[in-house]
Amino acid sequence: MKRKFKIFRYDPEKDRKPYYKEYEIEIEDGWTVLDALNYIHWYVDGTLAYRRACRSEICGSCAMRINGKNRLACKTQIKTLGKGTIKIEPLPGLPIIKDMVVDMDPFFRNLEKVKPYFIKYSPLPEEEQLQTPEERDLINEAAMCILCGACTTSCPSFWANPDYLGPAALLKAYRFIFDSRDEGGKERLEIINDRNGLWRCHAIFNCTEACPKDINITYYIKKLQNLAVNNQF
Amino acid sequence: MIGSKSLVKRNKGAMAWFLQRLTAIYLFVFLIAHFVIMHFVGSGEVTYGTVAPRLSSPLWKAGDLLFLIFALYHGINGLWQVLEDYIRSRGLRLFLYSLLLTLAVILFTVGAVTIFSVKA
Amino acid sequence: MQIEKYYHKSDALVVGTGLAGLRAALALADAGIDTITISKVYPTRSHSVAAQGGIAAAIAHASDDSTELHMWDTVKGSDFLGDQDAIEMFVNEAIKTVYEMEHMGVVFSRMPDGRIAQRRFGGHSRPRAVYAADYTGHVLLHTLFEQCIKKKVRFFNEFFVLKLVLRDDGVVSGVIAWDIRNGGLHIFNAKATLFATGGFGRAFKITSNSFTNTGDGLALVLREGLPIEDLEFVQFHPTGLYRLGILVTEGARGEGGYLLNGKGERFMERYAPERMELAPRDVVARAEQTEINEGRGIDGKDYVYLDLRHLGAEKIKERLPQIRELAMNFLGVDPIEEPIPIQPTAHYQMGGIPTTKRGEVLGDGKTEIIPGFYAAGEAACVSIHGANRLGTNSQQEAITMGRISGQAMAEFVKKAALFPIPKEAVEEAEAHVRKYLEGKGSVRPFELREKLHEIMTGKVGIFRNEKDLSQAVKEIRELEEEIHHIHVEDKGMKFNLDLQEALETENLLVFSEVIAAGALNRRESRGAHYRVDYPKRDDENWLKHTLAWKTPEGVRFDYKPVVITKYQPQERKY
Amino acid sequence: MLKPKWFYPSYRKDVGEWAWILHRLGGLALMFYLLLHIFVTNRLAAGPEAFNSTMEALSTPLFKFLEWGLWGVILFHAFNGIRLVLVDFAGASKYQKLLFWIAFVLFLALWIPAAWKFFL
Repeated sequence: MKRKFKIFRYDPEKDRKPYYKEYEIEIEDGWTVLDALNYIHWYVDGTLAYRRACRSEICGSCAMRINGKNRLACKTQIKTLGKGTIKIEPLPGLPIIKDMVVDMDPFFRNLEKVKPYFIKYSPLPEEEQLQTPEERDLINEAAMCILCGACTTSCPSFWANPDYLGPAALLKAYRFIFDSRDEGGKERLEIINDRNGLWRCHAIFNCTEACPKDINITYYIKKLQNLAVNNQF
Repeated sequence: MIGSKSLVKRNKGAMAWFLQRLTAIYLFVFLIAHFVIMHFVGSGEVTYGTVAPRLSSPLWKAGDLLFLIFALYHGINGLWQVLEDYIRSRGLRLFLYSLLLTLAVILFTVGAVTIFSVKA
Repeated sequence: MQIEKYYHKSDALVVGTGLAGLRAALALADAGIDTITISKVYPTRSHSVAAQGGIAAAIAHASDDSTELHMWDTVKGSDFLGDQDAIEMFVNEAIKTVYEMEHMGVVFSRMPDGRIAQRRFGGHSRPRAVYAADYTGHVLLHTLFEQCIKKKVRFFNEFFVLKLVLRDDGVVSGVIAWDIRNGGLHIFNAKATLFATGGFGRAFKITSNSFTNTGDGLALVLREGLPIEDLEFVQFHPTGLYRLGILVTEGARGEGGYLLNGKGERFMERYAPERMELAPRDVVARAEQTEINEGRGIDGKDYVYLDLRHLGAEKIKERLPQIRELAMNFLGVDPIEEPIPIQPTAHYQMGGIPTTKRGEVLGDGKTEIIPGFYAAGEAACVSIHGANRLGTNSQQEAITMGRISGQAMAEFVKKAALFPIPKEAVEEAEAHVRKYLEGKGSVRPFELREKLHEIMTGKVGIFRNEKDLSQAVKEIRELEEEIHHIHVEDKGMKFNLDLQEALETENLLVFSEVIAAGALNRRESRGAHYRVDYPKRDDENWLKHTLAWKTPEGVRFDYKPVVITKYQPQERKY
Repeated sequence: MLKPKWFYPSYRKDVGEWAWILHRLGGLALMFYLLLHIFVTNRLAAGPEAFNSTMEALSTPLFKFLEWGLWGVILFHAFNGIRLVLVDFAGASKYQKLLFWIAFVLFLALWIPAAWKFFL
């Protein structure tokens, strides 16, 4: 079956401004968007640039905007995209390096702001710290985050204001604040309880819609907001 | 995991977020009642004669005052939230914040004068 | 064309940011050593992230267990080719590793009393796999990444290493890398360098490995005239999604999944009556391939079924959520209602850069330590896995050996001097890139790769024979000639994926010849290496490690004895 | 430094983003109306004649139509506001789409039929 792809192209060394280029290729049943990009790169246009690694929905490299919405290319079956031309663009809101490749550094810098690591002050036991399955369930979904950036770059608050920590960083904060073993919750809450933190979330749900791991990110941000408010009293 | 009662001292938006929602609930009830009274029961005619008697009762005065405060809070804070989304510079944020605050004070004064001066 | 050069200095250099690399970087940072890590990708994209099933340690939570049993299982699993001194150290350190990772905040699955849960895995006689549902590698990698952020490790992400700097005096003093994002050569000068560059799955057509697993570390080492150990042992994972090779964790069988052939039989009865589906991977993969070859695949095609239906919806959703998601998305099959079509997939390299138990690389493969050069993880061969690795031992090895090598490096760095990088090395690396950027060939990188895939999967696969292997060696050598006529379409400096693929393809070719030649050379069947023409294990002649060097005339071999301490080789039955 | 962008109109919008856009625009409109309203009602303080003449001037069909529009804006903002409060405090994130459609239906049901009351 033939399918048309309209792909965002921009090479700062050659192009004065971005443009879209159309490719029509023969696709096979079961192909994902990543398969199509690989095919184009290998057989049609070697200058096409994009990121990919695991091709099994877990590394988070190939997040891009497909038909207007952020998704993982390796997870998106072409047959789910309707009949028309498939439009492929880089993630919005981040500087473009080339074609679908964006600079993820601002994303990771925001992540680093929330102390995204386990903090323990009291002495550790010889063996493991105990945690019941119920306590673990609280953070199970949040720990599934693959840091692909689809959520943060889908957020209108982040587009307008890149100082906003963004859903991914807040989710990471949740993952530690609600971890029964962690002791850095207070200092983390101090960081995210900020005008560029928690309170820039307006429940738009774009992050939740975009998350390739189906994490209800908004739900967890709401839990953090409630926690921060409770701490005011 | 943090206890739910440890104190975060400086207000960095938590209370504004909370109050925005608290005032919303009052506004929801009051505004719908207001519209129903103004447009759905009675003649729908708005004259001094129909409005003033109601507004001069102390209970309505209290409700109106609360509405004025809450609506202004909700509106100004909402506007401020929108501006904060798009304005990143600290200086400009401060300037706009004072501008909104001034506007709130003016509107409150005008509104309060209305509420207290209405006589039947 | 102008190629900019940038110089960096540090005490320690870690190439690769998977589990082994990050754990080493963390050990170095803990010791207060200034550390740089270099990676082709952002650290969380490293292929360790895709490990699913678990990490082995005899913490005996789910049964009686002991390090002796873990050791015995590993030795037996390795088909007695594993070095027993290394394995003994490994199984003891493994327990420490699990608790250490837990202390860093890993969200392991738990038992109702709050202790870490364990499950069964192939080749292990006890439920020994510590896990986090079916994304264990993901939580381990992210946790190590987080800890490295905490310790302020310096990351150089998206750099492609072109050259390992092995000086004439036999000292390794750093690497030279290409900045993928902006172009330009970066010269990293360090007192000690660790290679944690991962595996080579991408040499094969059907593989569970990431696009990035092109065995670059092996190629760099071979190019410097250093040997590689036991590369002919390639693990084929029994359960890759049909046609795609995407991994379906062995944990699926550990939880009780069955393998069914076209007749609906649990065919493992005939191959491993006792352990059934939980026999080691080499045994199960061969059994599957035999069923398929003998026409008992599903509808006579080249796949069999992994049946999880009897586990019930709840268990599948709780313990194997990712597997369900992958099967549904890629094959349109919900494991709760239908069996999953699977086939063997190239998964892991047992061999690698020969190292000591402290991660020091051996220049002659035997005793001579190269100052300042370390290797860990899949890229290295300590030999813990021998001829066949047991599931869950690899993540454990990556982290444990990462830590041990990192600590060894820290000790070394404190006493060592910084040796400069010779000018010639930089020139060589530059020429290497220019060859592609300025060349005017006609062969596209991927054409070569596809040819290589056909050779490796067709002739160097699960079942091997003299004729195919000698043909494969010949054909790979021909492909190595073609690399000089390669045509890179993209001539730009910014994120040149075409250039990267060309460089990777060349790397694939460099070591693929060693795999094929090694397989041709080893005239016996042991572990994952199965010769149809020599179907028996031959301890008399082949109970030894292969060491292989690249020479212009072909691959040169030497051997070293297997370290046997506690367990004498015996027949391997499951 | 990362360049902010006000908005990506081409980003595929789901109900959540539509709700946010409408809520925000409605909020801005309501803030503007509140400002007018406070000044207009202030005519009450100026006595019956002043107030009645102002009200008369404002009873043209155009103003009736605008008032009906205002009622719509208030209804949408109010019901979507309740949806947001439920999401914020009642953990209703998983049901946000359903809640949106409930809010939307309530808004239409109370707005469209109300037209006759405003225009009569």
